[in-house]
Amino acid sequence: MKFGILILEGPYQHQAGDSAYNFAEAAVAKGHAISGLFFYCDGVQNATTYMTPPQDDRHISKRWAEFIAKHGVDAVVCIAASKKRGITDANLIKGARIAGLGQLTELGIESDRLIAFGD
Amino acid sequence: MAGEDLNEEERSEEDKKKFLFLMRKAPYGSIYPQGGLEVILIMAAYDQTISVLFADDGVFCLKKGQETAGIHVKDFSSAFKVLESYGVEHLYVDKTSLEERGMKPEDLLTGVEVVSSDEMSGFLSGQDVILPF
Amino acid sequence: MGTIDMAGKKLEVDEDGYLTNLDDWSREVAGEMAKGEGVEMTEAHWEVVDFLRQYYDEYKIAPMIRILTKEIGKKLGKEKGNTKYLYELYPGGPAKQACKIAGLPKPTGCV
Amino acid sequence: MLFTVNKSPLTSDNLKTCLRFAKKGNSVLLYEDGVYGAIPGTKVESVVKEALKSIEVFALKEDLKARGFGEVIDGVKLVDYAGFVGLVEEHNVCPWL
Repeated sequence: MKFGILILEGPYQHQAGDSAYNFAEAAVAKGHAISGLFFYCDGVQNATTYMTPPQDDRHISKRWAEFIAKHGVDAVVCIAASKKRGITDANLIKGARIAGLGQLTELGIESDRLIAFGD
Repeated sequence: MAGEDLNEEERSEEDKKKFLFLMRKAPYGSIYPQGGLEVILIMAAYDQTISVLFADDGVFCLKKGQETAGIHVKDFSSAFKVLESYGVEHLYVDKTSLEERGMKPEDLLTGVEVVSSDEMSGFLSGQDVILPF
Repeated sequence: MGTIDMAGKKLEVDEDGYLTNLDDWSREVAGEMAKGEGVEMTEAHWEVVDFLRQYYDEYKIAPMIRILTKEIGKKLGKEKGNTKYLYELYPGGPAKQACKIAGLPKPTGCV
Repeated sequence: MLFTVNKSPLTSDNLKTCLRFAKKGNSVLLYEDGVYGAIPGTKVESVVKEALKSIEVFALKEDLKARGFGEVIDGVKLVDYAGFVGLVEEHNVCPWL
């Protein structure tokens, strides 16, 4: 199956981003394809390289970047939400792209399931 | 102004999906309802079937007379009035949620269909994508 | 960042020429912005600007193109309710150019 | 239809309204703080027991464990993340955030 995943919450504040990641990993492990990740609202903060958590905590943006690279997943970060929060190509994780909400619509159309994580 | 660069080509029927926006959060306390509204306004440029259900505190989004100048936040409630012209198929409000909040349909800033959760259960199951805001 | 000179007063605009402060808008400012865009404002141009401002005032959003043409057709006559007509008036596009001159916020480029 | 509930039903009405919309044959997955709804002895235990008569209720094991719980109300099924994915394979999802 093709799973689309929508992430609506920022890193470290709520569990949503962690749940989304765990779900995505489990889906891939079961042989499913991730048709795309879409980061929206505060969720766009998951995709900034401007985070340096302590070494004994998870590095949320690095974890996403590795996931994207390893599985060749399309990751879209909402342009309007990014502009509001100071996320640009300069501080965007590798493998992600900044684009519009139309991409979320496309993801909904393409995916067998689109599941949202937020708070 | 979404859709300017979009080809108005019709999508084939199998590409057409049923999207439901499930609005359950109050306005201003968080970005969620505004975020949902923005997705609806963009999605309207695509040839999809869109419905919106307001339940729980989401019904507060439709309260008439929102004035946000005092909190220095943009009032986005007016934009809910365009949904019908944007081709949103159904605007539903959950009856119980409305009643629990002491509100009546005439307190709402746009015309909606007031429905019971029983009526909605089957409708929810028939959706392809449900987006919570 | 740039500025528009209005009778000695400098109004701030962003890198794409949109007003930074929407309250700075006036018909004179619109005329000045149009000049900068190479658009000569006629009655027909003002009709669109007025429509956009009314729509924004009521709904706090700019209409998407399909709605814009539909509503303009309803309000100003069927022959005007199409994209071709709007592009003839505003070759830079109804969203990018007409909204800018009408003093609406810059579209976020969300499609 | 699979409803996913992530709020503690002890402080929020989320689960209650979700159950109002869930009909016979639907499933509810409790995850994140939603898992507090699955543990026995809380003030919402009776609500969950009533729901179990017509719908299936699941709780995400990893979230329960993380919060120091393991035992759940009779009839609530535990799933791990693979099970969560399995539920999404079977059902369309209604995220009840």
